[in-house]
Parts: sequence; C-alpha cells; structure tokens
Amino acid sequence: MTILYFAWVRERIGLAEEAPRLPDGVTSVAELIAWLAARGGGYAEAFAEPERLRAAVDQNFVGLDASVIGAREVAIFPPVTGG
Amino acid sequence: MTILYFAWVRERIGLAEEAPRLPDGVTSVAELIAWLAARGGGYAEAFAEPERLRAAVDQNFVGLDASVIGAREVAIFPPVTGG
Amino acid sequence: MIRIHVSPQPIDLLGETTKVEGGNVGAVASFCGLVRADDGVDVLELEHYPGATEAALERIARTATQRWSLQAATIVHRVGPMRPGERIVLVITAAPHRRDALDACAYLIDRLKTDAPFWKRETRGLEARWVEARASDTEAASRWRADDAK
Amino acid sequence: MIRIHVSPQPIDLLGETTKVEGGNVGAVASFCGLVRADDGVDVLELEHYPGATEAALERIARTATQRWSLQAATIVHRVGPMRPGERIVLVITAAPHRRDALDACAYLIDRLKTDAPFWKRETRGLEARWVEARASDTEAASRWRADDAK
Repeated sequence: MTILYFAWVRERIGLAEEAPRLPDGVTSVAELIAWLAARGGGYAEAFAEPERLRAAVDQNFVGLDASVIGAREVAIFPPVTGG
Repeated sequence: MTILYFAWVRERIGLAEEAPRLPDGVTSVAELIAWLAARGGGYAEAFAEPERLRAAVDQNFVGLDASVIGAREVAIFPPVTGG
Repeated sequence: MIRIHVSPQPIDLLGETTKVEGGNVGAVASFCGLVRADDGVDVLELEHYPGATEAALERIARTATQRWSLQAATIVHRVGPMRPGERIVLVITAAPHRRDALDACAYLIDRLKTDAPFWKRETRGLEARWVEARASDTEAASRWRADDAK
Repeated sequence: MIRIHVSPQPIDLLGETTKVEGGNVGAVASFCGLVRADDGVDVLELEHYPGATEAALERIARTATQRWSLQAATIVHRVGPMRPGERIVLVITAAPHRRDALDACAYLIDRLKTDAPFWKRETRGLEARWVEARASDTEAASRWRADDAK
C-alpha cells in the first residue's frame, strides 16, 4: 500500500509518499493514522489532531473510519483550500 | 419638443425623429400618442396598440400617463430586448 | 470603477477583462451573450437610444456597486449588425470575494435585459422581424427588485 | 463538452473562452480567481493530488452538465508558485440561455472550493503558512447540496 501525504502533513512528516508494511491490526484510516503517529517525531506532529485530517482511499474521499483493507493508495491531508 | 421613435415604431412611421408643434390639449404621453395616431397611415399602424408601447421623457423611462409639459425630448418605442 | 461602452465594434473580451484585473482584485465574474447560430438567424441587428442607453447602463452599474462590495463593474454592449457566434454583450464584475462578483454579475445582465433601451432585429434570409420582449426577462429582473424591497 | 486542465502554466483566459464559444452557444458565464495583492502575499503556491484532483474536477463538471442545460463546462486550475495578480482558477460554462450558464458557473466554483484536492501556501517575506479551510466555503458548497435534496 502506498501512502501519500499533502500540504502541511507532507511537510511535517518530511515525505511525499511511502509504502510501509502494515501490521494486521490496521484496518481503517483512523487506525493507520494512529499507527503512523506512534512513530513519533514528524508523524506525531502531523497527526496530533486527527479532526484536522482528511483522507482518500484509492482516490475516493472517505471518512477516517473508512476501511483500508485491500487499498492500493491511501492519501492523508488537511482540508482542501483550492480555487 | 423633439419626438424620437425606435425599432418597429420608427420603421412603421418611417421617421427616426421629428419636432411637431403640439396642440394645447396634449399634456401626457398617452395624449401625444393619440394625437399622433390620428394622423393615420404609419402613425395609426405604429400606435394601434398603446399597451405595446413604452416611453421616455427627457431620457427618463415613464408610464404613458406621464406629463410631457415642458419636455424637450420624448421617445416612444417597444419594450426593450437587449443583452 | 465603472466602465460603460456601447459601440458597433466587436467586443474585446481579453482587453475588457484585463482592465479590471489589477489592484487587489480576488474574483472576476463575467457574462457574455452571443448571437445564437442554431435558429436560422443570418444577421442580428441591435438598435439603441444614444445617450439614454449609456445613462441607463451607468445607473444599473452604479446600483450594483452600492449593493455589493465591488472593485469594478463593466458593461460593454455592441450595436449595429452582427453575425451568429459574435458577442452581443459582456458584463464583468471584480471584487475581493467571489460571492459579490458572482451575484453582481447576474444582477447586471438581468437588469440590462429589461432596463436599458436596446432593440433586436433578426434577419433570416429576406425576412426581418423585431424580437419580442420575454416575460422571463421581466421575472428575472423583478427577482432583484423583490430583494431590494426586503 | 467538458474540459479539465490542471497545470503550472499561466491561464489562457481568451483561449479557454473562445474554445466554448462555437456552435449554438448563446450565453457564456465565467469566474476567475486571482492571487490578491492586498494582504502582503509575495508568493502563493498551489499543491494538488495528481490524478485525484482531475477526477474530482471531472465529477463536479459532470454533475453540473446533468443538472443544467450546458453546452460546455471548463475548469482550469493553476498549480505551483504564482504571484499577486495572477489567475489561480478559471471556470467557464456555456449554454443556450443565461440562467443555466450563470447558475452552473457559481456551482462549479463553489464545489471546487470544497471538493477538489488543492492546498494553498502563502509566503510573506520569509514566512510561509498553509491557508486554513474556510467555513464560508463549506456553507457555499452545502447550499447546492440542499438544493440537490429537494
């Protein structure tokens, strides 16, 4: 699974994407975020306030309770501010 | 007083403007129209249905009951269709 | 900044738009009406009331700048004969924020349709006819008056 | 005809507009957002989610063509660094009649603000900060959803 980061999530983590091996317990976006936050450092900083995060699974916008099982691409980012 | 005609009013009358001498009884736009219509020909044709006419007195849009006393310019025309 | 321009020249969309884009403008909304090519019209001719037309457009634009927070309001209207696909009218609004620009743009074109002395004549082949006023235009314009009365 | 274009190139307003003016189009509405020059911003940088951004814009445009009678819907969004006064986004709608073009144009920009993955970063002097999402944008977009539910 590829994980993509955008905007200040990307900046705090210092990575635009990565493809970590996930433990079995990680089945939802929220669990993925908690697992990544536990790495500390920039991850802890980026994911300190999950309510400020949005996500997409295989390029579909989803709530943080959405499943990541079988997903090929998960993106985590702040609320959008385009236009 | 100058009288201006636009669109099909102008076409039916065959004139874009004229400055006739008005009789004393003509004090409103409606009376002006009735007096002009009585000339017959293109005037009668142009003014056959007063409800299809609009007017401006000194370049201000007015109802047909508006006064023309002291006016320098009266325009008679169909409802507008610009844009 | 209000700009009113009534002329037989083709409408310069890019030039008119760049005129309003300077300063601290954040939002530009525009509406352009074109001669429709689909109903057999060969030539559309626009007649106006010189002087009174410009004054009416100026009044409409001025009312918009009082009602919304605008940095610019432009109304450009072509007159004389034109062909299908050509631009008849262009209204542009510029504002710090989009809602003002969008609402004022709709207002300008709705009011222009009923409050400015222009008359359209369509020619199809050898037959010419004056376009009739549409009830839907009066309705669209009165929508804004109802708002005014609130 | 839907056109979606996301690119670091300056937005070609005239080119994009003339693309939609052909055929039997009678009404063209557009909205353009620009980098505001008034609040000390030196550089505005737009980040996006390649692939997902284009797909989101396509969905928004497609929904508009289902909801209004449109002949064209164009969304052009610039990404990367830009300067005050430069165009960030341009939406254009073309229709036989003005109400469809105007309403669909407002819809496209309102929905784009909340439903397409773009992120703005402003730089003032040496300080850069990510722009926060605005509640008023969510409100503006939800206005259309309330309409959908009717």
